[in-house]
Amino acid sequence: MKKLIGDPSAVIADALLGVAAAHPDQTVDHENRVVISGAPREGRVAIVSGGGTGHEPLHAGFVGAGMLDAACAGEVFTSPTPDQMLAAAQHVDSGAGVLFVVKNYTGDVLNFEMAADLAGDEGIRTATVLVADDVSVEDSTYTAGRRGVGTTVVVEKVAGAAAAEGRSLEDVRAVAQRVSENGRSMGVALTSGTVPAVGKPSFDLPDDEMEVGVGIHGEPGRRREKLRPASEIADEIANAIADDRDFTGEPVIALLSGLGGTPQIELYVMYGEIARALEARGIAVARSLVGDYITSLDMAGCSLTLVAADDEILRLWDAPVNTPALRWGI
Amino acid sequence: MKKLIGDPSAVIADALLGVAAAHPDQTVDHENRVVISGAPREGRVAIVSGGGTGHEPLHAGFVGAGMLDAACAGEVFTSPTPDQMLAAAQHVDSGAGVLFVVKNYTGDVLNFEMAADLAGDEGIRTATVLVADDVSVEDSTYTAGRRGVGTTVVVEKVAGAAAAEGRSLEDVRAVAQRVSENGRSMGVALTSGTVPAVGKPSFDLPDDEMEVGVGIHGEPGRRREKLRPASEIADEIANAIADDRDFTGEPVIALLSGLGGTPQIELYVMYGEIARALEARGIAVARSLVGDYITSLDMAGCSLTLVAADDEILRLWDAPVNTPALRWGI
Amino acid sequence: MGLTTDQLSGWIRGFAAAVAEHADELTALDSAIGDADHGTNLVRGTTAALERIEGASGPRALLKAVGMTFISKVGGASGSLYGSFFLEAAKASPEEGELSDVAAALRAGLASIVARGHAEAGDKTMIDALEPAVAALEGGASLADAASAAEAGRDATEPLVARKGRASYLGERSAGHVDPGAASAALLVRALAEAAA
Amino acid sequence: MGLTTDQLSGWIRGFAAAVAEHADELTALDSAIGDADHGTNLVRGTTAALERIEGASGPRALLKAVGMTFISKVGGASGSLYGSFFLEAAKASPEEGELSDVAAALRAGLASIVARGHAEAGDKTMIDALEPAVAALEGGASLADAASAAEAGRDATEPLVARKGRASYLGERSAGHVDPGAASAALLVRALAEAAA
Ligand SMILES: Nc1ncnc2c1ncn2[C@@H]1O[C@H](COP(=O)(O)OP(=O)(O)O)[C@@H](O)[C@H]1O
Ligand SMILES: Nc1ncnc2c1ncn2[C@@H]1O[C@H](COP(=O)(O)OP(=O)(O)O)[C@@H](O)[C@H]1O
Ligand SMILES: [Mg+2]
Ligand SMILES: [Mg+2]
Ligand SMILES: [Mg+2]
Ligand SMILES: [Mg+2]
Repeated sequence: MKKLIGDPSAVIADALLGVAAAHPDQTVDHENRVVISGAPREGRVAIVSGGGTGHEPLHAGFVGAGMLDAACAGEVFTSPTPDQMLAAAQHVDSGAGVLFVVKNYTGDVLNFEMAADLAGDEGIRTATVLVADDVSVEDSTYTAGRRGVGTTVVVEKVAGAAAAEGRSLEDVRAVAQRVSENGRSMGVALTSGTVPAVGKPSFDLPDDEMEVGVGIHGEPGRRREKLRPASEIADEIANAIADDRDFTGEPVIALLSGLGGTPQIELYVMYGEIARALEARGIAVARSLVGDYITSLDMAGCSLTLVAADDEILRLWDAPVNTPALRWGI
Repeated sequence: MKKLIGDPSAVIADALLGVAAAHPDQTVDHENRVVISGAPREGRVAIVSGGGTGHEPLHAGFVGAGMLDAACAGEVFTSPTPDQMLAAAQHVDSGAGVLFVVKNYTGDVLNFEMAADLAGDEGIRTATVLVADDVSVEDSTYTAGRRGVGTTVVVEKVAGAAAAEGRSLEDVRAVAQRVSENGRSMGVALTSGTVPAVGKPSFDLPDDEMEVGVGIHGEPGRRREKLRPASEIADEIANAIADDRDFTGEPVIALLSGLGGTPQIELYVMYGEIARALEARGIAVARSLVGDYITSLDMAGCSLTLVAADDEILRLWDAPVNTPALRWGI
Repeated sequence: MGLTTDQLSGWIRGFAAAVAEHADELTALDSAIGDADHGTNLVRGTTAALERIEGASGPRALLKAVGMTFISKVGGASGSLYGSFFLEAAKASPEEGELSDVAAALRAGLASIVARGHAEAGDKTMIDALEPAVAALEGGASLADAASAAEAGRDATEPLVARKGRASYLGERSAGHVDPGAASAALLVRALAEAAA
Repeated sequence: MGLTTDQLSGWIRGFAAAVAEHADELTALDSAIGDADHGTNLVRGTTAALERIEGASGPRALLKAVGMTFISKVGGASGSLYGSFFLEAAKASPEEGELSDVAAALRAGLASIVARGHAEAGDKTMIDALEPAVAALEGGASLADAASAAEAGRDATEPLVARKGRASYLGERSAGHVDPGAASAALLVRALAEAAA
């Protein structure tokens, strides 16, 4: 394992020291592993998210004015505990309630449920928006359902902007929910990531193969294929998304995220092909982001997310935001 | 080679298609491989940079209001040609002259020199600021001198802000030069990058070793060592920089850049250790950036840059900027 | 067949020891069809639990401490599910004296896993090891036989296609691997049998 | 010993062929102490040059076209340096007829490399191959002998510590490798000897 770390079991505590040093606008509750925004929130809804570590900048990189009020960091690829989520809610609630943004994984769902109960006991109102956007996973009521991936970034941005407008918890949740329902994602991996505590890649992948339909937790994908040129990969993921939901006739927010080990030059090559593939399907990209937004440690690969955006979502997307990983208008 | 690309010899043209699709604020001259800012520049100095491809977001990611007016993309790790630089200058000159920001590599220096001659022939005034900040290279008049690395980002930002204030070419050059002289950098690599046209890593590095004192062109470093914990690596690079120039008593801009294949969690672990190491040396960080800013394809590793900043440099650093990779205040 | 507080704390110590011994194996199982943290998660949980059960008086307090520790220290699916298991088992246990109806306590714990996780037998989860064990106890089997039933249940997860938990994301590719949670649950029941012996 | 325009264009074709044949080798040398692009750079330059010299009339126009092509198509250190070499060699060549003073033309080209790059013999650059070749010609040696001198100069770069170009960043570690530019320069002189033969 080649990583810029110290003791593998201290990687999260160590990274939070770096976050605290790099971002004086944020406060870090090191005991509970919660990163808290320095932006004012008197009287407005607070947005809290969290999940396993290893997906940076998600979530702590999106803590700041116009986006998240707090993020909880779990162990690597492990949902945080209800205690952490409760601490986050207590840090940021100012009476208007707290929206939990939860990615659909059994652990995250269960722990946020418990946290909501605990928060209720403490007199904090909470609501939850669940993100389950990965089209490579079958959508079935008999299973755990789809994973939550890239749409989370858009949900957090839009929810944060709605909260900044002073809207009610119900209102904020409603628009966040709309984003969640209108987002779809799909990812491919060229290499496996390595969990620091494990020390070796989660799976082996021959030099000429890739995993199609991967999530963000180092799990293998839906299937393994020969490595193909960027154009074919772009067609495959764009079509899988477009086949799952019709994105024509609506403005679309497109997010192409690296998975942690992929340099920008490759992401731009991919985005060129994605833009071509979407245009061929009659999909009009209104806003785009290309870079590392939701990652899986040092995995090489990328994921594409499309969110169909109505006028309100677009307006909230464009609203000012000031976080380490997403910033405009401020 | 596992990369999200098509034909390896077309990687730059393909990436520029992605840039054009992702950033409607920029214009791409595909023939000359020049990325041009959409920001107005009537009557003010224009800032032009460029270099080999493979260092993204440097330089095209810094094209936009308050930073670069244009960037030329050479082949991978190869300086652009004078024709490209001339085309860039012609695109953006509005009579007030053009500042070339040049990293100190023989190829870049020679080609920008020729471009300056050609621009002069076309009636375009140019000035040049050279960045040569890598302390791992001996500073000697008998050699090619130090490489230009991370300080380039700060030079481009500050020069762009000075140009935006409407200052003269001489003035803009002077402050850019001050940044250049007051910046120092050093990098370490855990893996070699792979040049697409070559298809295999530029050097082999055993699983338990690292290269200390690397540049951004896949060249091996000054020496090879056993891989060490982040704290020791941080001490080594922070001390190498601090031994080369005294940074105490001045506000410092600190930039910790990944080299392309390193995920953010590791960069934050490193930054925590860097912050500690700098504090121990009595160095006060006034502004910091942690992320991928100057990279070397998919190399794993990081580089640290410190720039001693006077009040004017800090003010220009804080001025609004709107580029794909650096944005605030707009 | 009542269990003393000492025996119950022996159970937790035995489970902790088994988890420590098999941590790499559990993580390897989770690498194949999950996210490579099940061993680390349980080591974290059992290590913390051992500190908290020191001097717990009575079965209920002891099991409750274990449940709270799992919930507050582990995270992930297993932290929440094993945490609920112990919390509900605690509620079905007496405050003082011996835990006499072990089957009822385990059933209560298992029921809360089902209630929280909405999985059923055959979904390729820890339930596939726990359900046959509890059913065996309810049918009058010994704890040792229950542990064997759990192990058989664990092994039976191998050919299954997962419908719950992360392994479900792999679809057909989840078949051919033992479920990590079923493997840890088999260790849990075996540790109980050994603590009672 | 004059060279016709045809022979000069044969030189460039021969150099292009040699570069194509040795591209991987040149890049491998550049991987060891540079940035792994010298072979690719020269293939790009010579391929483009072949297109531009079609029908060039006279030594000067031909060499100028090669120089301009290198400058506008290659980039990097070698594009600029080889480009200057050909441009200045062109200036020292007649517009029509034969290039009779080959040594003078090559000296002019080499001088411009030195003027631009500020390197001298022993700095571990292309100059270490070119300088002995030009000096040999100036001393009356044959082109074939000059090519051998270039090859000897190339080989002599192996133990040197680089003082110019990217290899200088490696300090002592640059010793033990042949300089890629010296290797391509030796191909250049050898191609000239063969075109003239
Ligand atoms: N809905 C569920 N019901 C019961 N058990 C589940 C459920 N989801 C997951 N599990 C169990 O949890 C185990 C995984 O635990 P662990 O790896 O610690 O958590 P995570 O999946 O969050 O990484 C699975 O192997 C499975 O046995
Ligand atoms: N200052 C210099 N003077 C003469 N030759 C040089 C100088 N700098 C570099 N070279 C030559 O250029 C070669 C490298 O060319 P190339 O790899 O194509 O360019 P780059 O170094 O820009 O990648 C070196 O091997 C060396 O022979
Ligand atoms: Mg997990
Ligand atoms: Mg080069
Ligand atoms: Mg797991
Ligand atoms: Mg080179």
